[in-house]
Amino acid sequence: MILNERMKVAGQREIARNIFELVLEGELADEIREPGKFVHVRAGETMDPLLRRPISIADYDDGRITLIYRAEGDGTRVISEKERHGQADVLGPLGNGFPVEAGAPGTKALLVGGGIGVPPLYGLSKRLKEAGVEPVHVLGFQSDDVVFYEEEFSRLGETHIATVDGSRGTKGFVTDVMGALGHEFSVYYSCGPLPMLKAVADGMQGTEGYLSFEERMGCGIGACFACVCRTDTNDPGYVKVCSDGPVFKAGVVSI
Amino acid sequence: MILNERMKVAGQREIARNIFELVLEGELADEIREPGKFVHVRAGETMDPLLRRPISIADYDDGRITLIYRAEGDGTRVISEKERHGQADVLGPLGNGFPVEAGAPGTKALLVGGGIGVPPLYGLSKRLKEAGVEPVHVLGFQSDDVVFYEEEFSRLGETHIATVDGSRGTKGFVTDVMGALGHEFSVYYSCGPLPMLKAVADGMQGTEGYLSFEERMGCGIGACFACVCRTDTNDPGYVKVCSDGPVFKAGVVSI
Amino acid sequence: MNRLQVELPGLSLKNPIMPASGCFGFGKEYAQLYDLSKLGAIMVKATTLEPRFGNPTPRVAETPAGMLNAIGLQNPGLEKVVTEELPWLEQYDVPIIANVAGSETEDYVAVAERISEAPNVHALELNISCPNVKCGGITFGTDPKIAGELTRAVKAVSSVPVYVKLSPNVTDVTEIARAVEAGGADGLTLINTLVGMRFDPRTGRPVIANGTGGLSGPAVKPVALRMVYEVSRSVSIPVIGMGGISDVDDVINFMSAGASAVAVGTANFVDHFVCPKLIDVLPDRLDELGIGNITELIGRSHRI
Amino acid sequence: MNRLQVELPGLSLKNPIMPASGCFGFGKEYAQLYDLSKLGAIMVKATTLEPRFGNPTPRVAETPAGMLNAIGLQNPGLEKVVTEELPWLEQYDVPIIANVAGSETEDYVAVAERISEAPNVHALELNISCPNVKCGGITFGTDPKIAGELTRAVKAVSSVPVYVKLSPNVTDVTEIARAVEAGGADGLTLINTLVGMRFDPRTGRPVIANGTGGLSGPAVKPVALRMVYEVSRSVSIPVIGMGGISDVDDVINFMSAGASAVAVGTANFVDHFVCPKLIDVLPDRLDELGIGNITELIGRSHRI
Ligand SMILES: Cc1cc2nc3c(=O)[nH]c(=O)nc-3n(C[C@H](O)[C@H](O)[C@H](O)COP(=O)(O)OP(=O)(O)OC[C@H]3O[C@@H](n4cnc5c(N)ncnc54)[C@H](O)[C@@H]3O)c2cc1C
Ligand SMILES: Cc1cc2nc3c(=O)[nH]c(=O)nc-3n(C[C@H](O)[C@H](O)[C@H](O)COP(=O)(O)OP(=O)(O)OC[C@H]3O[C@@H](n4cnc5c(N)ncnc54)[C@H](O)[C@@H]3O)c2cc1C
Ligand SMILES: Cc1cc2nc3c(=O)[nH]c(=O)nc-3n(C[C@H](O)[C@H](O)[C@H](O)COP(=O)(O)O)c2cc1C
Ligand SMILES: Cc1cc2nc3c(=O)[nH]c(=O)nc-3n(C[C@H](O)[C@H](O)[C@H](O)COP(=O)(O)O)c2cc1C
Ligand code: FES
Ligand code: FES
Repeated sequence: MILNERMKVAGQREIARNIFELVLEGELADEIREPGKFVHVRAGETMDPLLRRPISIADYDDGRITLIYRAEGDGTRVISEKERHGQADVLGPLGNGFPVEAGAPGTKALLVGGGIGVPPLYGLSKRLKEAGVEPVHVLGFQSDDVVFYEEEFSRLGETHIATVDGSRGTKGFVTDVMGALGHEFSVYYSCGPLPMLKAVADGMQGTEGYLSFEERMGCGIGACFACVCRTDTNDPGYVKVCSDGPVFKAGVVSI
Repeated sequence: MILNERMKVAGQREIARNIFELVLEGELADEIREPGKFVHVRAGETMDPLLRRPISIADYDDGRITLIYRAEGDGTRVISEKERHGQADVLGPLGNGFPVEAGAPGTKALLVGGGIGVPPLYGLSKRLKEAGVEPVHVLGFQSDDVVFYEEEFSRLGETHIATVDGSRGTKGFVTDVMGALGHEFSVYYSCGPLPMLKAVADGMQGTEGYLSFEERMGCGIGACFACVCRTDTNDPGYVKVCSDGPVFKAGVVSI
Repeated sequence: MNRLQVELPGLSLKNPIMPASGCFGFGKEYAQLYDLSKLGAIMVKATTLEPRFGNPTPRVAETPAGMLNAIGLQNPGLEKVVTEELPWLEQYDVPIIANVAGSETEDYVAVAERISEAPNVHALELNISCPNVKCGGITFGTDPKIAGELTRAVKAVSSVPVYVKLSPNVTDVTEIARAVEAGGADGLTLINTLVGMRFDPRTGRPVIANGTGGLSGPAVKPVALRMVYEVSRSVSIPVIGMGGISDVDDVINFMSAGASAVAVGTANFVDHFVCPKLIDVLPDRLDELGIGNITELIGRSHRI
Repeated sequence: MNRLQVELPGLSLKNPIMPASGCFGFGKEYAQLYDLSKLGAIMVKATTLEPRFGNPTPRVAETPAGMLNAIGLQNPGLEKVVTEELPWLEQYDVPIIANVAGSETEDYVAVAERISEAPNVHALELNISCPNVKCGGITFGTDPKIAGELTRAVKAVSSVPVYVKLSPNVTDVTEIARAVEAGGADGLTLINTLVGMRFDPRTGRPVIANGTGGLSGPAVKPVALRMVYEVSRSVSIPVIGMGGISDVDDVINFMSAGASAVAVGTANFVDHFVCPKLIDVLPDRLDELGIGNITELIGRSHRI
């Protein structure tokens, strides 16, 4: 069920430059059935900033959710000022997440994330591992100072970092790492900027894959048609990222 | 000099129902030369609420100012959420305050305040006392639960409370108390709602008096002509509350 | 006696609160959140004769206390709306106001004729004011003569009362209001969105793919209130007011300005439960203000 | 070479930032806060032939991300402006743009003729768009023919270039823009305020004593940007853009939309040092965006 809850701020910290990890407590956490869903967060209490901000659920557990986000614009900056014991107005869980069951136990799954597309892969990786699937992570960032959760991912499985400027891990893009992996994957999952999703899907052609998309949102629940993407099939010819996605099987959304 | 300073919040507490006492630290405090001036406070950091809120300086001291205000609308409610160690964006000191020197040492001065007009009288009373003038206070409130600073005023001089519903002190208006005082005053000072100012000025005809006015403000410094009041004289026929006032000699502003 | 009850042409409203067109789809999504029967009415998404995909994305952008949208009237088309969306809504005890859009008079007429026959459609809302579509749309809403003629043509075929939705992007909104009243409109709804833009400082380009978008939300509320005030004083048909409504005092103020009921658009994205909340708190607020029946509010600013 | 320098008819601006008319008086108050010579120019308060007291109070009200004002052109009148206010401003190295208002053509002409002779007045801004005065004002700004004629009459007597300030309360702002261009205007300034209202829920009455007021501030920025974009594409005289500007990216965006310089109004009340701050941060922001000279920004959205 979708709840609108004033969740309690259990903690917030800056884990990389302008990247914040926010832990929230509330009943909403117990409504989450799969990784990759998102929540719609109201930044302040006044009319500016006005719209909610969609943020992926990076991790969830008994009564808690973790969000990891970049504080950049007006809304996320306000969110980043929330302090322990404060509250956050959250709507969720929203959308459809990653199908964990797409990975067969005993096989390997490839998880490819870019920048602020990395967070939802963390919850996914945990669930895959629990389900007996071995996660392999390829995480791309701009530079060393915005890399986060390398250790957390490493604890779950093989983890490769790529940075555009080479200041950590492989210099270049996630695809540069992917080319040299030499594993067999039964499934892949990816979240990040559109060009990255395209490159990943191209590189993984033939393997079952799931991609998580971003679009500007209004309502976040499917009512306003702000977040549509064209599909390769014709009826109705589009999907809504917020309610049909954000995760789609590779090949559904035209990219 | 008028400063625009991010003052440090040294403390904030609710001293009566929805009435807050906010203590701020900063250089601005040392620019204050007389009681009854005001500051223009920005509530939040975003564009809503937009305008600054004019609030009288209730008290000032080495490096500190005290504001006492009612949290009622959108802006003051945001201000009331400021916590110790936080900051407040303050412009001031602004306007012209009460002339302490109008009270001759050894004489009595009458201070009449109503509701959120009471705060600036506190700083005034302190300065009068320091100057050897004996302050007598008549303070009017709606009801018992919004009375504040009775003790603080009592420490400085004779203090009478009137409440509209009779739940504390005299039942009725400040004028009901004033009628029965039986002192001689060399000067009177008043701040509160317009009908009260009018009644006070009428009752004190013949005595030198100073009244502090309120008007909706834009700039707070005299540039926008939002806060004009008509005067009884003709050239130019008006005053600006923000820069010519808020305190005017009784008789200047038409009421 | 229900003190929130308002009677309007075709609409017996148990309360004056309804979601605005385009902000509530055809109700399905919000039905996951609360019982739609609670609402005074529902203004459903604009329906055109043929299905429309709408504009390229980004279609929305945030602005100070507001948002821009250029959805471009995406909708599944008349056929699907009449055979799927509206029948689904019949399970709720709530009158539907069908928002009718088109590129030419014939489109409007065709949609109006058919959609007005749906059993739960109690009124039409003629959308002559959408700023986000190339032909038709806004030109109908800025020329009094054309607006009046379109109203007349639609009235001739509609089986239910016709409300005309006015554009705020005009020099004199009362002129259009009077023209559509003369054309036979049973009521008016206003305001639609103001045309606006936002730019990306890095590229220098508009953020909305369509270039311009429609501005809505609290930012436009002062303009909406002024137009509701002006229009309600210059016509004798009822007005449904909207534009930035998000709290109970907004409802009070729009009605004081002259609205007989109100619609809530953008606020549904900010607080998804805003409509039922407003309905719940209205009686208490009326008590505080010493108002017995909500209809006493309507146009009270004109009387003082 | 000063990379912030902009050359406009009559105005050699050391930077494109100036306070907007009515938000800065005649400069005296802000001169207590910073050196006025820092500014690109100053648009001083509207001047009318006779002194005006203006409207009753309350004259201002806050709205979401905006404010309403109905000052009513209060000013000390032409005589005092020319003999006291403008001479006082001569101590600063800053061109003055005199905002000229009136009720009839003759008033505008009389003020324009005399005020344009003041040595520090480098341009006039014809205020044909003030929504807060009973006669004149806004009607001049909503009728293209009248606007064009007034421009011609004022041009005939002015010793300095004439900019015309456009109202946003029109169906087609480009129509007025073209009419005043044809009337001989040397430049345009826009937008003035949008007409709006706010009500008091307790009384049901308007908060502003005048009833309606002019809406300004960040709330109107999307409308202002759209109009600057539209107008700058449809005329060949320069545009000074304004409406809700409060940060450096707003300056960038107005110039990208087509403005050659910008004015800052309401933001002066929120951050009294906003103008000098914008001037200080502009070069850094240009660096970040890879822009050498600020003039490269002007209308870049039209080129992509
Ligand atoms: C399904 C989904 C999941 C997301 N998960 C995460 C996450 O886990 N961590 C994270 O850091 N970011 C995530 N994002 C991106 C995040 O929503 C934006 O970075 C954020 O909304 C920007 O807000 P702002 O206040 O910083 O920027 P502003 O510039 O103030 O935003 C203005 C408006 O644009 C929208 N907007 C701006 N950038 C984006 C964007 N990239 N995607 C969608 N809307 C945008 C905002 O929501 C707002 O409405 C996700 C986006 C989507 C759609
Ligand atoms: C010189 C001066 C000194 C003041 N000193 C004090 C004080 O010491 N303590 C105190 O509690 N109040 C004081 N006030 C009143 C105080 O400014 C208002 O109560 C406050 O601005 C209301 O803001 P809000 O956010 O609660 O209300 P909102 O309704 O959100 O305010 C909306 C707008 O109206 C203005 N406004 C609303 N009420 C008033 C008012 N009574 N006077 C002026 N502007 C108003 C606000 O400033 C704002 O611009 C003073 C006013 C003036 C002019
Ligand atoms: C995303 C979005 C889509 C809209 N779609 C329509 C529409 O299809 N038909 C219509 O008449 N109005 C449409 N509108 C306008 C609203 O119905 C309403 O008139 C306007 O948004 C002002 O109200 P608000 O400020 O409460 O949103 C839309 C508004 C938004 C924000
Ligand atoms: C209090 C106030 C007074 C104004 N007075 C005038 C005026 O005298 N003449 C004029 O042309 N514009 C006047 N304006 C309009 C501004 O110059 C400007 O066009 C408008 O406010 C939009 O800019 P902003 O959003 O930056 O304030 C006034 C605006 C405000 C807020
Ligand atoms: S955000 Fe409204 S439909 Fe997706
Ligand atoms: S508030 Fe601007 S002149 Fe007083």
